[in-house]
Formats: sequence, structure tokens, C-alpha cells
Amino acid sequence: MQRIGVFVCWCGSNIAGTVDVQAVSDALQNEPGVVFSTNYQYMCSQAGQDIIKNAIAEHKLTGIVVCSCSPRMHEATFRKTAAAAGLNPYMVEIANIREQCSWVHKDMPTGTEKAIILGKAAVAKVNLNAPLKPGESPVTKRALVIGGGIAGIQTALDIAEAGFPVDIVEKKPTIGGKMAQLDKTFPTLDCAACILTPKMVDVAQNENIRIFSYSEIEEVGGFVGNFDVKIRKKARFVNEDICTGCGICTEKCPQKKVPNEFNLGMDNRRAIYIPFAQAVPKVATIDADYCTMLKTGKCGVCSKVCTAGAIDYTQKDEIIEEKYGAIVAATGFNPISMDKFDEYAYNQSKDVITSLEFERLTNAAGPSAGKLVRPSDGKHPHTIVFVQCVGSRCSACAEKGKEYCSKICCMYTAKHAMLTRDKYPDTDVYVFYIDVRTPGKAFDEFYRRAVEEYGVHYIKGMVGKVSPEGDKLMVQASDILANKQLHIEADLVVLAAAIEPDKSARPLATQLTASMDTNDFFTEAHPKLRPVESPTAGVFLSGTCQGPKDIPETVSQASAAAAKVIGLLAKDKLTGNPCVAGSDELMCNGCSSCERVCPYGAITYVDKEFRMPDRTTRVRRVASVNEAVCQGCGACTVACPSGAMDLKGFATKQIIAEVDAICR
Amino acid sequence: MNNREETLIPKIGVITDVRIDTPDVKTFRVVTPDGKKAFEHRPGQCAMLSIPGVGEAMFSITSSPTNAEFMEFSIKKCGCVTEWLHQAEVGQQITIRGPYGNPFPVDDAFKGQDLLFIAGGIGLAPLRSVINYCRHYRENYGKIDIVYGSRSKDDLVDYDEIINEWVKDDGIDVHLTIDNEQEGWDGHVGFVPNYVKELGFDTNKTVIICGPPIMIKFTLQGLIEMGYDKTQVYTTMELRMKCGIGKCGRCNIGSKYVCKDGPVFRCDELEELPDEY
Amino acid sequence: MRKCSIQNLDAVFSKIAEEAKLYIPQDSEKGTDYKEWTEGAVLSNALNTNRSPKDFFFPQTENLMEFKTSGKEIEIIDNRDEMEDFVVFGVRACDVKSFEILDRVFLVEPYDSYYANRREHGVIISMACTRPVETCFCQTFDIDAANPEGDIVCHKTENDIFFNAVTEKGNALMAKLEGVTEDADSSEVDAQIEKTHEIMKKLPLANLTADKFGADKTNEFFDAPEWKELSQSCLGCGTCTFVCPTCQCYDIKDYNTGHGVIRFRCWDSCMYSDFTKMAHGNSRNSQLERFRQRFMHKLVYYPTNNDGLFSCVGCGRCLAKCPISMNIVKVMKTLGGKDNE
Amino acid sequence: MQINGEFQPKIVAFCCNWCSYAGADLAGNNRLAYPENVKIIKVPCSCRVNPMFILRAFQRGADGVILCGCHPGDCHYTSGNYYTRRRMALLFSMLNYLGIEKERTRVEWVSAAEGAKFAQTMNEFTEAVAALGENKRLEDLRCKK
Amino acid sequence: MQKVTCDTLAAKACELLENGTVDRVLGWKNGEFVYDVTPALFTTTDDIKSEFVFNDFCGANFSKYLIEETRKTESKVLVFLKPCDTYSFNQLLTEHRFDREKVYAVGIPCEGMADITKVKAAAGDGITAIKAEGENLVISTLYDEDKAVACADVLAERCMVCKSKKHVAYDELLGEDGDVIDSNRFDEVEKLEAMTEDERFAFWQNELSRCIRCNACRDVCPACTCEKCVFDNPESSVANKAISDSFEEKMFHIIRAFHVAGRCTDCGECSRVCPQNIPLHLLNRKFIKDINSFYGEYQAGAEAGSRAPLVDYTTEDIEPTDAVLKGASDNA
Repeated sequence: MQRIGVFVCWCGSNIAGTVDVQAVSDALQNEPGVVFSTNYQYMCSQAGQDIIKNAIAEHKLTGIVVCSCSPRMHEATFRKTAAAAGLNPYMVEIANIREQCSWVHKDMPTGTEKAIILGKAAVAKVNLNAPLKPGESPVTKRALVIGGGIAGIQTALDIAEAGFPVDIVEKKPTIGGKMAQLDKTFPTLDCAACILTPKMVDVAQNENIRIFSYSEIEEVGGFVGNFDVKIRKKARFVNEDICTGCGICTEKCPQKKVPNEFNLGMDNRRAIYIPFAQAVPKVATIDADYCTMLKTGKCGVCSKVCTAGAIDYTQKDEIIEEKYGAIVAATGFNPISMDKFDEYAYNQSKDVITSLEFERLTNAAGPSAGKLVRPSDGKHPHTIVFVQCVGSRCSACAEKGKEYCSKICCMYTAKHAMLTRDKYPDTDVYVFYIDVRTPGKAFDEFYRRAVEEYGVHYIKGMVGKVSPEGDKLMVQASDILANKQLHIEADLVVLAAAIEPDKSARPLATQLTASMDTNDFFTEAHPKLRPVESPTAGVFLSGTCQGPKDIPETVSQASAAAAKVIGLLAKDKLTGNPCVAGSDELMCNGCSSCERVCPYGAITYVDKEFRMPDRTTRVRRVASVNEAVCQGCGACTVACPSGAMDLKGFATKQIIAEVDAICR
Repeated sequence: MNNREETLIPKIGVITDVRIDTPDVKTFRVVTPDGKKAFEHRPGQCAMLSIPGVGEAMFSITSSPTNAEFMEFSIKKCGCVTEWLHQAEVGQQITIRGPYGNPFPVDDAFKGQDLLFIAGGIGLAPLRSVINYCRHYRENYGKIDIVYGSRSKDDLVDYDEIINEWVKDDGIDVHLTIDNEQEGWDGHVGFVPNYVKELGFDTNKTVIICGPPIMIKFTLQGLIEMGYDKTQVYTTMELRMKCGIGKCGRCNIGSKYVCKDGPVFRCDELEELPDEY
Repeated sequence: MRKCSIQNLDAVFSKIAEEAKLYIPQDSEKGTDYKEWTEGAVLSNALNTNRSPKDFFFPQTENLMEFKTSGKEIEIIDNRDEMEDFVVFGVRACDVKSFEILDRVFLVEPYDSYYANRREHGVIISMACTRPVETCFCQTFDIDAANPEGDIVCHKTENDIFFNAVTEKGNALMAKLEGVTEDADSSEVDAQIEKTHEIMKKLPLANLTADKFGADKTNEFFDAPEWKELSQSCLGCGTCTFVCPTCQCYDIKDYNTGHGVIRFRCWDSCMYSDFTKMAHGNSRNSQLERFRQRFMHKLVYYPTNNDGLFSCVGCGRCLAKCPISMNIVKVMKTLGGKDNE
Repeated sequence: MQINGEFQPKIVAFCCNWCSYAGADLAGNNRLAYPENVKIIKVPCSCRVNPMFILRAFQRGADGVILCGCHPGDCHYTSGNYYTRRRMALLFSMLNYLGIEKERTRVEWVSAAEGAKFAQTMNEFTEAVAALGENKRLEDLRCKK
Repeated sequence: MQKVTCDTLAAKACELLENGTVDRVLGWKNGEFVYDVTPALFTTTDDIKSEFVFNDFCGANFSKYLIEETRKTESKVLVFLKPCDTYSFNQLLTEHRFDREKVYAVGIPCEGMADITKVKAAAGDGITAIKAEGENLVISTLYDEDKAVACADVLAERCMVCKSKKHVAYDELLGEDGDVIDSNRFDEVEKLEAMTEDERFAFWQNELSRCIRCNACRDVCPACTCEKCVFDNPESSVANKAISDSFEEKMFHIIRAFHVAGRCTDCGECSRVCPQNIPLHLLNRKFIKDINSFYGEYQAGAEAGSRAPLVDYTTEDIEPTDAVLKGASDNA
């Protein structure tokens, strides 16, 4: 018979407020197997844990039940406490009487009664617990970063700094991501390229980092410490090792009319191209959809002019298999498409642009070589209207846009307004906003300079309609503070479009078995306490793939993710999850039902000799579970008709005991 | 409702003392809640102990009927009921019913005879009640020899009673043996059947054997070689018993029910029965 | 001897029903079974019921007692409620004989009070057979199908039903049926008995004899080589033992209901592989041993302990219901030597 | 079980450790009330729930059983909830075929971010089961108080 | 009346015994009466000649015996398989339950086996002899004169809705192979589905309450081949030996049907052997019908190695709540 100790936590008033903790600990006192039952204000505090340790020693407890908050919060804490007191950490069960009882039921008597029942279920389960020892698996000392933006770069550099090899997989021909497309960065207005390019060069020169540009993730298998990943290196028809990046081919290529996605389609590029000057790796890429040589077989100019002879039309996609210990998702963001926002006439007029397109226009390497001109007729715009929260903070029932605030638009619009007023003092700049959010360091001072020093007209109100008339754009808006309607003739309208995760994030999450929220941002393991880890062990989150954030936050989160990866790769052995499946050979029929449902292929079959009662031996085919690969999902335990396959920690007997205790 | 005694409804017993004999054998002292013996029994008879929800099992009563205060059971841990009992603490209540089985013929066949008890391992438990009974009425019986062997020294059940009481009694020779060499043991080393052959008893004794089936088989062969006749040898059987009253139909060998016609059998009676066991 | 016309048999039934619960065999499209009599229930004239009437006295499951445990204390509750009287009508000769066989097991010291409690409150009204079928072989065990035993014996002729009270329980019940029955002589009944005996002689299994078997014949048949061939295709299911009116083996199990433990008794089958499974082994490991135990018990062991009375009544249920058509008749023919044919 | 007159159903909820259990916690964090008849059992994945557990819950007196798991595609073990979906589709269809009210059993996909949906589902389900009344068709009389 | 006669089978068995391909034959032997046929193992040719029987009552499905037979010796065993038996044969092969090399399977055509309860209903009681003549059976009984009954009228329910005369696994075929028949074997299930929930509950309560838990359905079922059944294993906390509450009979039959779901080949043996005549095949057929309508047509055992529906999935499967509605209203 087990000797069980029950510890009911008050959690200050969180539990004690709506659950009579004394009644709970008294009721659980005479449950079968319980020899000690008490309650205390803060079980997770040092004092609380000492109570547990002393009780274990004094009453020679073989199992403990803690009725407190969710196991997702403090199961690890209480397991460490038990281990410190010499008890096997898996002889601990948590009854969740806070999130799933005291916080959701206001009425004290019924809340107490439910807490007692949940306590009884935990006691019933601990009665059948067996001490478990987690298995160990080796750690591949290599990390994989998916996405080559500033987030991926920073994470890779930090991991490489700790001496671990890192691979970056970037689907574009070059790393750099969105930041490479920016002109200046707030609040210090230093040029984006100036702070990004050195980091890109560091990445290129760091012998610990390998860049797979123009590549995508094909398949991810395995588990933390032992991921095996297939990377598809798309054919760029240029041999990377030989190409010097001189760019002659990009000038001679006859196919000129390819929309340049680096400049968001505002100008054209050749079929063979280098996205921008500081591209890393500085290697040309042939766009298979437009290259006449690849389509029709007639041209080949680039291979003729290439001095190094790096062009190779026969290059095929290549699948590279590699083993990794940790994976970091840094897939970044994209502005949302403006198709659904026809009230701003984005598709009718070329002079209604998004902020990112505005960045390209003001960028020296942009389509207009840094001169702010109207994309329609190339004239200088005298009146510019910035419209905030386009597609952000929309109510749930509006079937378009996002419910959340995209966080960075207020600051970059203030930057655009200030730079425009500074460079072209004659232009009028209007900014229509709902709230201006400047939460960061030196953010508000930056915004006030834009208003006071540079005379930007900030108008609190919504833009109702933008209708192109002639070469002007009639902007109808309302000014809430002055409570009047405004009609402005604008030459240029800039929409601060909301940002959403990159389209490649959702399939990647399925591959990584990482969970996502309804907006396709990766869900973090815990919103406050573990923001850079995904619930899936070994998968980490870096940058805007986890939620909208500006560059300083992205970089700090990138380094945080790197720190976590380093923490993982520094270990030689990873203690696995002990709650894995196990098969009882005597009862196993060898029918392979379990092998077919196992998502990790952890079950193999061996022929085993059995001594029969009449002294003959018989060879039978029985299942055997590879405890390092098994993650303990339990699909096999239900597929097995005879119940031979059982799950340690969540055995059939234990769950049935819990059901009995609950329905008693 | 008729007032006849309810056979299947047990009485409540309280474990008043738990003595650890060997790593897998404990001796439990059981009395009724008001301190008395649950029922009277004869040497060699058994009782059904049970824990509600765990199961019921038949155990031979190892204390002698002459012991008035309590009943004792030496139980080896080998199944779910025994495992549960081994975790039970003093004061734990269990249910007990019996006595079942017909006893050793202490008042007729054994009277005035020289007795030779041969036991192996936990097999001593059923014989202990007979031995102590015979020691109590020492004058009715002739010379008593006890040959008892076990796997190792600390597997000898009831070791201290053997050393402090049995050895000191006159007219009782105790021969202990263990299967293989062990330091701290100066007694005989070897299997029980060979040890019996070595000692070479004269053949007018009545022999009572109890232990693992292999030991019974070889000891019996040895005795017959020494000139013993099957009618002089008694043994107790170990089969799955459920009702204990010869009705549930599973403990039979041939037409005989071990729980009702046994568990004590004379070897010639066993001979007639088919060797189903 | 009393009689009543078939038409007002319902009157007799309702009279009996006033005294005690009445069960009569009733037809359904899935076979015949004993159901409680209600107004307008039709008496089936099928030869045998699917389930034998053994269920009335030795039910498939029966709560023995209940335990309440709290901490270290145990409380035993015997929550059997008082058994009221009941009457079973239309029991055939073979089934009536099975009660006698069961009585010799359960009513012998040490005494089974659960069985006795039901047996005392039950009145058996047996019905003579007029149309035995090919699977009947009750005459092998010298049971007279035409003139069965029982508290009251009935004979159903063309348009009357004759009642002949035998035991005092029978007479007590007949006394209460005075109003609905009238006196009758037994000539018509004797004629019908004679006619049935004629038919009995023509049954395929008429000359099957069991005198090769009986008490103390264990060693003759125990090691017979034929067991291997007889038991080779047996599935080890419990059908033959559960439909058999004389199988008496039971298991005692505990069931934890969450607020107490119920100890109940349920039918068990010697054909099941875990029937004799112990903590350290099983004394009957192969299906051959289990198969042999079943028929040796019916034909040898039971007679040895009950002065020659066989424990089979020849009702033929196991012949009809065995999934692989292996049964006691085939065993008797194979082991009983060729002259048995 | 009666509390202040009207029938209080007993509901057993099997919640998968990665999504719906976290969703239940989130409902707690946001103080979204749902009836206390619901008691949650944590299982590693919804595919761990064996039809025997569901029938056992009904046997021991539950009036409704709900099984929550991650949204198909989100399962932490990639395919766990796909198997659950097949198994429960067949089981529920069979239970209904045997005449057991179909509102007594339900599967609901609740992600870790859907605290509100969890609370709302529990409210809905408890009302539906309360409307059905006590579980008379799958109960075990011995386990009744 | 079966097309292939008993002598052709006996001859084939003797031939294979003599030329040593097999050393024993799984066939039928006469039971006590003409309709009582016992599966038997023949080892010598004269046993076969004297006792081998094949008639309209050979309903037993031999594939389950092969599990034990192939474990006994290294040599081959000859087994006669009717078309529906071959599906069980394949399903057991998919589950590696016996060694294919140790079996020599001979496919035999089958015109449908008779159901003895129907024969008794048609001919009255006291059957002494049954002779097959042309398309009907001549039955002589104790009480009235011989009666001729058409075979078609006394066919077993599973043979009236026979799903396929095609042999899907054999080493050799006697007679030509038939083909899959799309019989209306789900009518009975649809009739039940059309009832209201209360009517269905009453129907099943009445049927299952007669169950005596004799395990015949489990021990004969070729898909139920566990080394130790979960209901016999005291460790499994669902051990159940007898019905002491109406719940337990439902539990046993629901869980058994669930365990064989997707693996049951609808061979009908469970209903044939049930001593209480409970239509157990209606439970398994319900699962088969649901699997077909939810996840596409699937016949267990159609080809060895196929992936049973319950150990497979697609990302677009039907949701359980809609499945219940679809399952119940497919025909309404």
C-alpha cells in the first residue's frame, strides 16, 4: 500500500478565495493510502517546498499529491522538490484546483466539492504510480535556423559564437529579410543597410555558419536532440562556389521585364539577378519562370558572358539530409495584402502605396534612387497622407484585417513623416491615426520631434474614402478631436498595412509539430515565462514569427532563442520523457496494429522464444518499443486490442482509477 | 432466512502481529476483533483469507490447535493476495473463513508412531501445526525427527522457534540443511532428498512430507528405496481452491476434491488418483 | 389426479399467479425461454428451453455479500432480501432430474445457503414429453421422459391437462387449485405414456448406454488415447457448460463499486483456460486436459462421489449448441466401445 | 445527483495535455466560468483515450463524456487527433446505433489559445446533457449510491 | 446443394497427402447427426476415405485453426477454404498470425450453407435424416413423412447476403472462381438505423440481455485472436467473466466489436455459434457500413497487407458529431 502525502495550496487567495482548503485537506485525509494531509499558503514557495520535504522524510512517504495550480506551471518544481527529498520525481501528481476549479467556479461549496473530487482522482492515480527513470538520448551538436532575416542572422551568430555549428535556411536567394528593404530605422534613424550588412558579412565569414540560400525545408523528423531534416536546395542554375558576384550577367541578360520583388514590383529586373548589392551570398540566381534559355532552350547569353563559367542550366533541385539538435523558427512577416481594402483605392491608383513600398521609394538603392516621387508620374508629391492601422485592430466580425495591433507602424510612420519633412520641407504631411503607440526607449521623444520640430499634421481620425480624381487623390477623413469632416487633395497616400506571419510558417509548424494560434503566429510554451520556446521540445522561436515586434525586440528575442539553443546543445545527454510506451511480451499478438499508428516509428518487431507450460519452446513475433524515439502519445495503447501495450505514467489502470474516483 | 451456519460468509480477522521470517515469507497472527480465535481447527487444516477487492486465497493454519489465543499463517509472497498481505500493517482487518480440508490423522494413524517430518522451504508452515501439536501431547507419540531444508539460511522459515524450542526438546532430532554453501552456516549443505538418504532412517516411522513438488517426488523415491511403504507417507497438496467446500469444481484430482478430501493425502491414495497434478 | 381443459389453463395460471410468481416457457422468434407469466401469455409447446431452469436455483451471477472498508476496518453486509415463493411450470423430465443432481452438490454439508434459500421457495410443475427429438437421450440415464418427477406432474393430452401432485409442496399448491380443476382418472394419461415410450424406442440415440462408465472407473478412461482426437478442435468456449442444466462449477469474484466491494458468485467453465490458473502455474494446461475433466466429471467423478448417479440428464442442449458439434454422446460412443452404437 | 432541486449531470472531460488542457488553463486565467459538473482528466494526447475509458465513465455514473484535443493538424504528436477522430466517429455512431443518446458524447478541438471556446463548449455541453437527464442507458446499477 | 462434391475434396486431400505436399488435412467429419459436422484433422488417407464429409452444413471457418496448427510442426497443413474464409485467411496474414509457407490452401466454391435452426423450423422436430437432392433437401423426421425443402429457403442469413464468391487467397482452386457480389447485406442495419433511439435501445436491450457470456463468439471469431483477451486478464481492470449488470453485456459486445472494427471480414461465424441466437453480426456490420460511408469502401482481408481503417487516417476525415448524424441518417 502506498504512503501518500497530500498538500493543498492556498495560492494566497487564488484558491483559498473560492475553495475551502481546510475542508479539502481534511476530506483527503481518509482516502485509501493517504497518511498525511496538510495545506499551506504557498506550496510552491521555499517554505512550502520545505513542508513537503520534511513530510516525506518524517512520514516515509512513497507518493505525494499537490492540490495547487496547473501542472503546466509547477509540476517540474514539485518534482524537483520530491527528488531533493529522495523520492522518485514521478511519484508526484498535481490536482489542478486553481485554473480548473477555484478560478472558474465562484460558489464556495460546489467549488470545494469539486476540488475534493479532483484531489481524490490524483490520490487514486498516485496509488498506482511506479517510480520512473527518464531515458537518455544523445544530442547532435548542430542547430538549424529557418529564415535568414535579422532574427535568423542574430540567432545564428550568437549560437556560432558559442562554438556550435549552425545552418541557416533562407528561401530567398540572399539573407537579410525585410530589414534589407528598409531605408532608415527608428528611433535613431541610422541606415538599415549600414547596421545589417556588417552582420550579414559576419554570417558569411563565420566558419561555424553554413548558409543554404534559395532553399526550403522539405521534411522534419525525429525529436529534440535528434532532428533529421531534409532541405531542398532549389536549383539557381549558377554554381555558387565559382560565381564571384561580378554582376556582368545581370546586365547582359536580354530578358528585362521581370518584376523586381525586392522593390515590391515597382521596377523590373533581369531573368538572372542579384537581389541587391550587399546580398550574401553574393551569387547570381536565374529565375526559372522568366529565363528564355530554360523555357525554350534558345539564349544562353549569361553563360557566354560569364568569365568564371559559373552558369549551369542543368542544375537540379538538391535534397540535403542533415541531423540537428535544435531548430529555430525565424520565418519573419509580410504586410497583409490590400486587396480587401478597396476603400483606399490601393488597386485603382498607383499613388496609393504601402509603407514598405514608401521605404523602397525613399531608399537610395530603391526604384527611384532615393528621390521621393509619385510612382504614377514620377513627380514630387506636395501633399502626403499617411493612414494608420490599415488592417490592424479590426474587430473580429469585420471579415478583413487582423484583430491585433501590428505594433511597429506608429513608429515607422513617424519616421517617414519626419524624414519627408526634413528632406522636402515644402511637402505637407498628414497622419490619420487612432492612437499613436510609442512604448519603447526614446520612442515618444522621437514622435514629439516629428510633431513639434517638423510640423507633421497628426489628426486623430479615420480616413473614410480615398478616390482618385485626375492626378490627385481626394482623401475624405474625419477629425474626431475637432469633430469635423476633412477633404484633402493628396498627391500620395501611404497605408500603414498590418503585418502577418510569412505564408511558409503554417506548413513548417505542421512539420515541426509546433502549435500555432488562430493568426498563424507560433504559440510560445508560456506567454510570460517561456516566450522564445515552442511547446514542442527542441523548437525555438525568434523574431516576428512569434508576434509583431520591432527590430530591437527581434534582436533581443533572437539572442534569447540562441541562449536557449546553446543551453540545449551544451548538454551531452538529454534526459528523455520517461512516460513512454512499453509492451507486455506475454500478451502481445505481434499483429502490427501499434507499429502502424506510431507517428515516430518507435515500434519494431522481434522474434522471441517463449517456454510453454508443456516444456516446449515456441518462437513468437512481439513488439519492442525504442524508448528514445517514443514520445508517449499513447496512440498504440488503444490500437492494441489485448492491452499488452501500456503507457508508463498514464497506464490504463491509472486512468481508469481516476475515472472511478471522479464518478464515485 | 435459515439459521444454519453461512458457509461462504467470512468472519472479520485482525492482524495483531507481523513477523518477517524470510525475505519473501511473513508470519501473520490473526484474531477476531474481540481478541479471540476465529474458529477451532485441527492440525493441517486450512483457512480462506481475503481482502475485499483484492481476492481470496487458501492458506494452511501454521499455529497448533493447542494455541488458544490466536491463529498464525506463514505466507510467501507470490500472488496478488499475498503481495497485498505483505504490505499490510498491524491492525489491518481481513476476512477469514474455515476450517477447511481434513486434518492429519494425529489422533488415530499417528498415535504412538515414530514421526518423521520432511519439509522444504515454505512447506514447513503446514507441518508446524502438527509438530507443535505433537510436542504438546508429547506422550502420545514416539520419536520425532524433523528434516528441514531451504534455499539459503535466511530462507529457513520460523528459524528461531526451531533453534530455541525444537532443538532443545528431548526426543526431537532436528536436521537442517541448505541448498548451497553460505558463510555463517556450519550445518549440513545439500538438497533435502539426498540428506534424507544420507541420514538413513529405519523404516517403521510415519513420514509427513510437504514442500515443492520436485522435492516431494525425489524424497518419495528415496524413501521407497529405503524400504518405506507408500501407506506410511503423508503429504499435503497445493492446488487452486476457490470455495473451499468441495463445490466449485476446480481443485479436483480425479474424483477427489483437494479442499474437501485433502489437502492431506496418504501417498497410496494419491497413487490411485490420476497423475493430473 | 386432477385435470382441466386446455381452454381454461389460463385460469389455472392466474390462480397460481395469485399464490406465487409463475414462470412458464414462452416462445419468441429467438427460441423459447422461461418468462414470468402475465395475462395472455401463451404457453410454448417447444420441447426444451434455450436456457435451462437451473438459473432459478443457481443463477448465472448472485451477490454473496458486500464489504464496506474505511481505513483498516471492514464491515460485512449480507444484503440478501427474503426470497418469495415462485412456481416454474412446464419443466421437462431431464431438467427436473438436474435439480436432484444439483441438490446432491449444494444441499450436502457444508451447506450452500444461497441455493437452499431458492430451492425451498421454488415449486416445480413438470410437463411430460410427448414429442422427444433426435438429440434426446434421457433414457440412457434411466429418466422416464413420459412420466417425470417434480412437485406436480402434468400430462398434456389432446384437449386436457392432467395434474398429479406428488410432494407435499405439490399437494399444497394443488389444494389451492381445487376451484379450477376437476377429478380425473389416469387412463388417457397412461395411454399417452405408452405412446411416448414407443416413440422413445425409435429415437436415434435410444440404445446409447452409459454402463461402461460410472463410479471408480477413473483409471480406465483417464489415459485413453481417444481424448486427443476428441478434443483437437474444441475452442475452449463456455457454451456447453453454460447451457448444461447440471454444470455446477462457479467462481467467486470481488467487484469494487466505488463505495464498497461486492463479492459475487458466477458460473465458471472448466473449459476456460484460466479455470485452474494459480499464482505459480496451472494444473490443466492443455485443452485436452480440460476437455477430459468435463466429461470425466459427468461420467465418472460425479458418480464416484454420488453413489453411481450420473451428472448428465441427456437433455441434448450441448449437442445442439456446441459450435463444433463435439459433445458427450460422441465421447460416450468413442470411449464406450463399439457395441454402444 | 440533485442540487437545489434540478438535476446536476456528472461530466467527465478528457483533455489533451498540449492543447485543450492549456485551453482549460487559459479559461481559468481569464476567469471564464463554466459549470463545476465538468471534471477534467489530463491525458498525453487525445489518442490515448480508449473507448473503454469512455464506457467506464458511463458505467461509474457519468452522464456525459467529452473528449478535447488539438485541432487536426496541430497535434503535438502530428497524427494523434486524426486517430481519435476516426475512433470516436465510429464509437459514437455505434453508441447511437445501440440507442444511447448522441448528445451524451462529444469531441471538441480546442487549441491552447481558445480559452473562451473551452468555457463556452463546457457550458453548452453541460446544458445539453442536463436536458437529457440522468444516464439511464449506460449505467451500472451496482455502482449507483 | 454444393457444386463441388465430397469425393472431389476427399480425392484432392488424399492426392496431396500421398505426394507429400502436406502431412495433415483440416477438414470436416460427421458429428452425431447428419447436420452436425465437426472440424477434424486427418493424417492418413483411409481416415479421409472413411470419415471425410462435405455437405450443406460445413459452415465452420478454418482460418483461425491455422494459428495453432502452423505452430505445431514444420510441415504444411492442407486447409479447404470457402470464399468468405479466404478473407479471414488474408486478414490473419496481414496480422502475421501464422506462417504462410506452412499452409497449403485449397479454395472450394460454395453455394451457401444451410442454417440448422431454419431447417428445424421448416421440417419440424425429430429430424432423423437429411438427403440433398438437386436444389432441395429431403428431410425425414420421427413424426411426419419426408419433406422436401428448397435449399434457398434454409440458407444461413450470412449466405443469403453473401458478399463474394471470389477466393482472395489460395494455392489451388477447385472449380472456377466466382466474383464479388454487391449484396444488400446492410438492409438489416439500415432497418435498425431507421428506428428511433428508444426503439433501438429496446431492441438491443432485449437481444443483449439474453447473453450468457459463454465467449463462443469471441473464441470462434478469426479476428479475435489475442493471446490473452483483455476481458480474461485480471490486471486489465475491465476483466469481466459474467454479466452481473446489464451494462456489462453492452460493454463486452461494444468493445469486442470495436476491437475487430476494420478487421472483421463479416464471415458471420459469431451469429452462427451464438447459443442464444443474438444477431451479433449486426454490430460488426454497423462498423463496416460506417467505415464504408465515412472512409470509403474497405473490405477487410481483400488483399493481405492492406492497412485497416482504424490504423490509418486522412487529414480530411469526417468529424465525430457529423459522423453520428451521417451514420444514423444514411438511409432516412
